[in-house]
Amino acid sequence: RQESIANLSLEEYMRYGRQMIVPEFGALESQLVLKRSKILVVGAGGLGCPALLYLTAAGVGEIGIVDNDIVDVSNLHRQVLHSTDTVGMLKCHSAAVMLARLNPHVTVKEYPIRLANDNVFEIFEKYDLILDCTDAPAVRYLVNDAAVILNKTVVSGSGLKTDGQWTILNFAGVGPCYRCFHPKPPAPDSVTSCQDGGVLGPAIGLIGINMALETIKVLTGHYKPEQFQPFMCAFYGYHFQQYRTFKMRGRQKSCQVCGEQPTVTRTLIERGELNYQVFCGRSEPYTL
Amino acid sequence: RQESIANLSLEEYMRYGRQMIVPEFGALESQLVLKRSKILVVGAGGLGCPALLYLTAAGVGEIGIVDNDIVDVSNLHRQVLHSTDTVGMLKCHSAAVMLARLNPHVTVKEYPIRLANDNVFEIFEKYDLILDCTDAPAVRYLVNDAAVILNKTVVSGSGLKTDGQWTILNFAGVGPCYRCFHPKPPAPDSVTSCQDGGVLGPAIGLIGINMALETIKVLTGHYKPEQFQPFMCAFYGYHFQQYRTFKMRGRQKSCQVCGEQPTVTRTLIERGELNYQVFCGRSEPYTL
Amino acid sequence: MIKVKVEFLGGLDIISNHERQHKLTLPLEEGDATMKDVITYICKDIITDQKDVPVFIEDDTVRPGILVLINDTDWELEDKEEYVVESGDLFTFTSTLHGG
Amino acid sequence: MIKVKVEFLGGLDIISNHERQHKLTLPLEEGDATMKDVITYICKDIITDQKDVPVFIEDDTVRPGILVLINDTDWELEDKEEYVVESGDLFTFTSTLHGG
Ligand SMILES: [Zn+2]
Ligand SMILES: [Zn+2]
Repeated sequence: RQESIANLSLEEYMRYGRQMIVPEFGALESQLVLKRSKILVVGAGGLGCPALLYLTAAGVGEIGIVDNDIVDVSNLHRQVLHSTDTVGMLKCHSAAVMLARLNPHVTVKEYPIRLANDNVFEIFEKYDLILDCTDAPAVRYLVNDAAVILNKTVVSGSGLKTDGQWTILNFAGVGPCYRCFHPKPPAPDSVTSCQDGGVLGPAIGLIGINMALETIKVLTGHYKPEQFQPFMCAFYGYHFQQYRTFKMRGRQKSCQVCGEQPTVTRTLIERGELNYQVFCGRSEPYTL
Repeated sequence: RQESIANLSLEEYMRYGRQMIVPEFGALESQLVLKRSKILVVGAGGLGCPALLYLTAAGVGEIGIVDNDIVDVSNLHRQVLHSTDTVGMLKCHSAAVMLARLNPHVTVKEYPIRLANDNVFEIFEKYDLILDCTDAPAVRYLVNDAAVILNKTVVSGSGLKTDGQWTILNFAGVGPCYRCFHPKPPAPDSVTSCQDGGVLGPAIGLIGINMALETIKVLTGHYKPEQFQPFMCAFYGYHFQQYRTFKMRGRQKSCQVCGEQPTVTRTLIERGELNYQVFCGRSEPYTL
Repeated sequence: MIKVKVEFLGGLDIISNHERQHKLTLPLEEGDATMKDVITYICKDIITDQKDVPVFIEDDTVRPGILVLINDTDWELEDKEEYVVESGDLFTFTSTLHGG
Repeated sequence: MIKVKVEFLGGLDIISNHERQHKLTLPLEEGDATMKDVITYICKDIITDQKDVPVFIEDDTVRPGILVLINDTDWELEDKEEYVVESGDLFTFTSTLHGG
């Protein structure tokens, strides 16, 4: 009987009722779309924690978490899914335990591995949408290239200190990708991680929550391929006009991965012929 | 020895290191200011949960939580401090347990009561700053009036469906207050709660996190009384220009509580001669 | 003829068929039109159903609970109804929200 | 003389004494000045220490990793260096961030 209410149990109906009555969301149909969706969150840090919290709360059916890092006490001011008693635990496991308490209807898969050329395709293939919550250009290019090649939309965010940015990449296979915006990688001396440069918890948290909202909007069909306007939102936490929305270029014909004559291919990546560390000019390997 | 590192333990030093190196934050001095601060969060719902999470993570010394409501399964899509196994528990207690796990250095005080004319002053007096995370105009006017009379800054947020707003009220006893912006209460038929009108989790969560960031900026002295520019930020989650910053009026001489000839006084409130339900034209009592 | 933009945000678009952004042409000369005229023409030309006018207007001005912004600035800082309209102005009306 | 605004955001204000917003006057006539001139005058008049120019410029254009916006629109949509400057334009330069 309970299962017969259009594939939601009575408990799920009660749990999601307050979002299903929001007209822009799209009622029961959108809730069922969320339940059928599988998304992958790459990085369970300052961006991934709030994104995971709100997407689990909203009832996405399956969520994968890729992170091979361990919870450190220096993460806790911003990585609020973890706690003092999970210091030393794998982040993807610490997160999964907390998320199961919040919403047992969501299946959480843990990938305690470093995303790399030889595993990215087999993991991404299982998911409908990727959230890029990583911390370095090399892995951001890897996430982008694999997502474009597999035709997955990427919701991408980043932050540092008091500022942040977010956007939707390769939307429905028609929107611009990370390489359309950034054909050349930044000089290594201009790249700073949150661990090195510092970050305020709510500033990076804001970006992660915005990514959760954009993910819900993508999954439930708010954005249409024929009407999609490429954008980048930017947040400057200590500026009077804190938030800005920039109108961005569309997909570039010259793009090396999504353009007319792509040089970046699955074979090239899988054979290791594209070395993302070298491409980004870094000697040390990235960490998430 | 550990305590001698300028009143932070080595563990706290490591925990807060990544925010102390952010130049705008203000280093060790600001961390010590946070540790000495006492703030009160009125309402542990859709706004209060993310605000509490990030302010606890950031190391505010003492946080009081006022909420007499019980966790319901219909809250969990947005009130992410609570969980399936705390359904039926008082929200202030459910929140306090989770926050203690996140950061044991923070003292959390629970007030499982309904804020009212006869208790608001004795509670507010103990705190430096108030976060208004409530859900109805009657209690918003009560919070405002008591804070103005006691000279406390209020960080105020609100939301509904896909939209939200936040601002700083009565900043340092010089900024405009809620009555400066809204001398007349809205007609009851134009007032909708999240429980009745629905709300998306990340949309209301965003407002709560922004409130946490503004609280940190107020406590650490980013805003100066002589330079403060009154503002209201607004968020429209399904609009291309999602975020707007509006430049707002200053303190109004004609304001009934912060103006030159105030008619709203502590005596009037405490004696019950100002009935906020009647003022806001509602027959039923508010809930947080 | 003065061309301006009008926005209804925060749920106020219920009075204009859920359209949030509107172009409005005032049949007046620059210098002659005030905010009061903008409000008059909004009621006449933008509000779809005249039964909805009381959602927007009360006691001959904008209803309490609706914030009025002229080019993103509180109209209280801009002379309110007496503000002299310029071509290209953006008038934003947004409901005050109360939920939490 | 063309008066425009220039912003350095996302940490890029390190090249201008941590000032984020600048007014810039170009000693040129409207129609004659392009984005290329804006960049030249930024290097000359706004960047405090000439040693910081390579943080902003590489291979004769804006360095990879810096997003360029003309009135909040990606300069790629506005002819990039060839964009013809108008009085009142806002030029935003913001670092791409990578942290998470
Ligand atoms: Zn591309
Ligand atoms: Zn006042």
